[in-house]
Amino acid sequence: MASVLEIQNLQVSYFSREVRSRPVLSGVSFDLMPGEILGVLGESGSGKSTLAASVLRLLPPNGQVGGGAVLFEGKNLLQVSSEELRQIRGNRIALIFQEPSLALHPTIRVGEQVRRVLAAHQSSGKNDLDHRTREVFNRLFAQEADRILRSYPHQLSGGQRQRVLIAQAIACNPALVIADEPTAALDPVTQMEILRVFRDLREHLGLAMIFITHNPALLAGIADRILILYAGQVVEWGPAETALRSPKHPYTKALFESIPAGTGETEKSRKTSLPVIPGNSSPSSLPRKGCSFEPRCPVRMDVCREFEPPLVKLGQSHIVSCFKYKE
Amino acid sequence: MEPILKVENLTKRYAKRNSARTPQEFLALDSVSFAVSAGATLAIVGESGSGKSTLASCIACLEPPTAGNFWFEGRNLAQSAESELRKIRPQIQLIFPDSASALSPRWSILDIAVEPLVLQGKLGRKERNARTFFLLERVGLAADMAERPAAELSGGQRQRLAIARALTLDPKILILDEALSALDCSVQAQIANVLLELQASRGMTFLFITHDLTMAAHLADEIAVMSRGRIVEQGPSTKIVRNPDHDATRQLLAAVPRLPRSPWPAAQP
Amino acid sequence: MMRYLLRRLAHAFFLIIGVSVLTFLFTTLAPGNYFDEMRLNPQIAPETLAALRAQYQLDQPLAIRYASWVNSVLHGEIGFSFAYNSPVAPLLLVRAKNTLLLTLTATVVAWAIALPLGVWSAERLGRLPDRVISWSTAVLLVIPDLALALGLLVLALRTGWFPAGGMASVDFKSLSSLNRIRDLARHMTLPVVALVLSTLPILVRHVRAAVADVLHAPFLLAAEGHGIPPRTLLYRYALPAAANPLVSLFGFSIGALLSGSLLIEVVMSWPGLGPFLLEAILARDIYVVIGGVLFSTIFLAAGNFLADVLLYWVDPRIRTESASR
Amino acid sequence: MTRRRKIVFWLFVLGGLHGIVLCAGFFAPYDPVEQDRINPYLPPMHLHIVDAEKHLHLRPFVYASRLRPGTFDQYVEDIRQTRPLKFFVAGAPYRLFGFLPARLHLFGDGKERIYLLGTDAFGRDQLSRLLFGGQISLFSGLLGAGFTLSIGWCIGAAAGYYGGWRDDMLMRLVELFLALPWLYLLFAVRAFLPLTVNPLKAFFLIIAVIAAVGWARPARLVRGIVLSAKERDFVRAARGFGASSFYILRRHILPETSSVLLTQAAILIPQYVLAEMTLSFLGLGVPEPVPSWGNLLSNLQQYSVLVSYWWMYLPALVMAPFFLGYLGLASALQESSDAYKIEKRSLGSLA
Repeated sequence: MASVLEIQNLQVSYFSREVRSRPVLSGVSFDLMPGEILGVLGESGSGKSTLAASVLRLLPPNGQVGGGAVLFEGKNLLQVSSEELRQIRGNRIALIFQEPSLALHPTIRVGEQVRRVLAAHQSSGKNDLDHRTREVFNRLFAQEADRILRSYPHQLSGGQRQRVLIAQAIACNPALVIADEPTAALDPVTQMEILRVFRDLREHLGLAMIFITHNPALLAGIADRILILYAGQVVEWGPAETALRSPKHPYTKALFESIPAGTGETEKSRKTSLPVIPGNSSPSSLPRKGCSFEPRCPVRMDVCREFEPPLVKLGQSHIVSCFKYKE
Repeated sequence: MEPILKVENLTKRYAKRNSARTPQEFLALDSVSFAVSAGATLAIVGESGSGKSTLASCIACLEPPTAGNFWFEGRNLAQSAESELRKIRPQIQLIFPDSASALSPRWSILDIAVEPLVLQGKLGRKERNARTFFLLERVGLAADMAERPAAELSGGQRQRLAIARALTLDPKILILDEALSALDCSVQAQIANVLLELQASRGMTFLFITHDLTMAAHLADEIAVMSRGRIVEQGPSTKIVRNPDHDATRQLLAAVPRLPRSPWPAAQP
Repeated sequence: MMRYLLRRLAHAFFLIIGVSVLTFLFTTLAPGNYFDEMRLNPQIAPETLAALRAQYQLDQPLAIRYASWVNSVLHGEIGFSFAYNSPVAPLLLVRAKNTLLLTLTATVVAWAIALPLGVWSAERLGRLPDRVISWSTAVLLVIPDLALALGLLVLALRTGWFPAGGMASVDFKSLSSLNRIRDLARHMTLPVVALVLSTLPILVRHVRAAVADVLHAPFLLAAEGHGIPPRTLLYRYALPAAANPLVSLFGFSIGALLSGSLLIEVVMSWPGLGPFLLEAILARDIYVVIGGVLFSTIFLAAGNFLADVLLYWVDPRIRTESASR
Repeated sequence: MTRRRKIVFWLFVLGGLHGIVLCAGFFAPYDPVEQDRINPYLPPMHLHIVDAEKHLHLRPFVYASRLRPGTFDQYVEDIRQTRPLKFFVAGAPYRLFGFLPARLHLFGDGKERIYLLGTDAFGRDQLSRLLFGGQISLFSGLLGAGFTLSIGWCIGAAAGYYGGWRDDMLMRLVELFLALPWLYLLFAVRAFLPLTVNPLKAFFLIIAVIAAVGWARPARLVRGIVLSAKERDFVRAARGFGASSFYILRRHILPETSSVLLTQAAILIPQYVLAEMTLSFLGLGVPEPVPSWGNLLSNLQQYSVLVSYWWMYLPALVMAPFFLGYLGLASALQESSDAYKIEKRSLGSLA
């Protein structure tokens, strides 16, 4: 089966006054099958949001793609004309932003905002647009779809706004939805509701999705495969079940171990110090040799300091970037 | 043992006045009562809007409660005068949820961390700085960063700085208002460890305010669940997360995302 | 809707009252009055002066004078001019009409230029056209209004392209109505140009800043990510969002133009409130001064009210907030 | 250029310009009120270093002016009479900085007079009047802005910090003052002051009038900042360390308002110089014979002067470099907050 999206060796850097060029993504490659949900896991500074923005060429003015390709339905999105790109944005690939309070226009009714996304890509009549808009709202809001449709963003709760963002994204039946931390701004109960919406959409629409988050626990039950980013590089990429249950890369392992047990907490484990990754992940601006996780790695070897680790295939589709697994 | 902090029927009402001048009242805290013994950790868990942050401000003496009393080391702070509160406040320190706004962005790290000691005015410059450097290192901030502006720090580093600053006063109670929520998992764990060490070595009392039951269950001896300004359930933390009694607690528990855990491979690969 | 408008209207009304009290207080505190000049004249008997002072209630306490002034306002007189020996209202109305004509024309022209220019500049933020506009507005900004008006006057006098002052030619009465309009337009050109040039740089800069602000807002990036076409993005997303600051700027611009017209009317001898007010100040004709300030406040309050109505129309946040109250 | 460098640059420019005006007595060759009745409306003399016989002179010189034959107000250069400029000469006595008695002038000529910018109706040297006039105009702008900002800051800070009914009352007052077209208000306030006063009194009256009118806008700005700063977490944290209100105002809130105050100053000073000019131009400000930029222009109200003697128009342009300096400073000061905003914006949309 052909993949929906294939990213090959993507390089992105940011420029600033102080630092001439700071790499944010280096050599990121992966692909996405139709109907597949890929969970992208990374902590702040890992480049996960840059990944989302660079697929649709929405980088800030100081961001620049240094190389690689983003292949979508046979076209390299990094090279298509801006009009062609516009027709793909929102129509074939849709983006869901992190902050629902910032991503909606404050003085336009939310129904109209969804309708305009439809109007931007379909040349159908007024009635048809209205009908389509209503349909999308009915899908996302069990009750009061009509009232919400006529509301302004400031009249809605955080969860409702997030649903409107989702409505905008799925309005044109895109082949791919990229959700950048769609629940980070919500409190836990609302977050659960929105996750349920995503599960529901996946069942009914069968669209492919990239779900970006910093919280590994959110990916359980949502993602088919998981891609773990560290300092702008892919460190591990594999089926969700295996990657979450038995991660292989030292970083992923350490990251998962540092999460407290929650309900599994016992009187004995309580108030004991958690296993942590020493140091902090703020990437040094100097390009350095070797594995980027090496300075913090509990199992580092001499070779890690000198060379970049190869991508090692562990199973059917489980890939780890670490010397430990090299035969 | 006599509790270090005892809260009884604490109530806070806000008059929401809009320009139409029709006063609307909003009950942020509704007869909240609890007690914490010295050296223990009480977690207060609830959804956003449940009144957790108001509780934090009231106990830190930054906002007067509308009704009710609370005692710190036997002294009723709800009835104390402002001049008295100014002397008490250093002993009850609050760590804010948004570390960026809790540190004045233009000051250097050292200036920020040393501010409480300057205000106390008891120590000379040398002793002040020495003590501050000691505490900065204690929470994991390198002393060579001291001259840099706080704006350059990462979220985790800023929160460490806020904790170090509070520690300079040697407070008896540390209130952590969503202090870990905005941080990455690995950074949360690092700071949680710092907190645990502090408690073990100094016998500090924590009021851990959060919406994250997982971290609450790990750090706290007891958990109190808040909903709509009231404490709806309170008990030992393992009990709360395993056998919740109240619907609000169950709802919060259901909302906790979980990693599928298998027996962890103990040996390194 | 009605409640909001009524509230804004009441607000404007109270402002006008407040301003009238304030000016009344200031001007009547002034040492010296119209009749002081007469005192120096030996031909007028002190008794006559005292009688005159009594007639115009200048010997009464402040509160009573204010009350009788309010009374005369209610009767449509707005006090009495000593110099013209007539009620103030008819005198002011003629001048106020001229000022209004000038200010309104200037407002329309200034906005008609500033809006497209500011938007165009904001769209090209930091690029050459934007820099050119920034520099030219800076140049206009550093030339004082007075220099601008005088310079234009020199131009008119030297070239004879435009009449150098006044509002109508001497033979105005004998002209056909079409020619009258043309004559008026010729006389208006210079003061309007001076007024527009003095406010234009501020307007352009603020429009540019407001639109540039919105163009960098996250919701615009989001809309771009949804494939909204660039035209729609500018006209139907950015401009409505920038409407709020722009409407506030509109209210401000009316005040600025009113103040500006005061000076330009004097320089270009436009028979508006400006020269009249100046004359009244020099003659200590206090009720004319008070009336003039009152009129200008009414204009400004009307302008602000208009801005409030516009704001209600463009910003749903105000609409829904006032509905829920 | 970085922001800091821009600010320093513009401060330097402004410092230089103000320095010249401050030392007007030194740079001006004559006393500004000294009349030369036989030379009214003399056009500016041009500086030469090459004379009519193509001889190069090391010392710049001017030609004397004489009436064009057959006219009574047209002057031409009299190439027979050269008047070399002498530098650092003793001349008319003046007081440096207003109190140090001095006689030293940058240039001059012992006997014959040199008018680099021409003369006015009384044959007074335009250059000297311009320089001394600047002292009145600029000083009133600076003092006016100083008073305005002090009043505005106190009222704004009080309203913002104490809140409640004090805030309500003060803000009503602010709205009242903001609702007035400010020039009209200036007129109204000026109307209640005596019409003919001595120059010094007039000068202080103008400043008082300007300050009385202008305090409302800065007060509202300061209040807004204080109001938001008061609720910032680091201010609350400082209270938590046992800080007093005074400490918080001094260490946390005052610095927050400083950038706004500076920017406001850079905007208000030229505006107030202009206000002084307008009042004096209309005859409501500093009276003759003391020069100010406004009353230097007032005789341009006669069309004949405006058309015939172009150099009388120069005072209108002389403040352009000052305004440019203040504009540059204001935009450099504002740039910092802009850059911060843009940075925050791009982070907010991508993080």
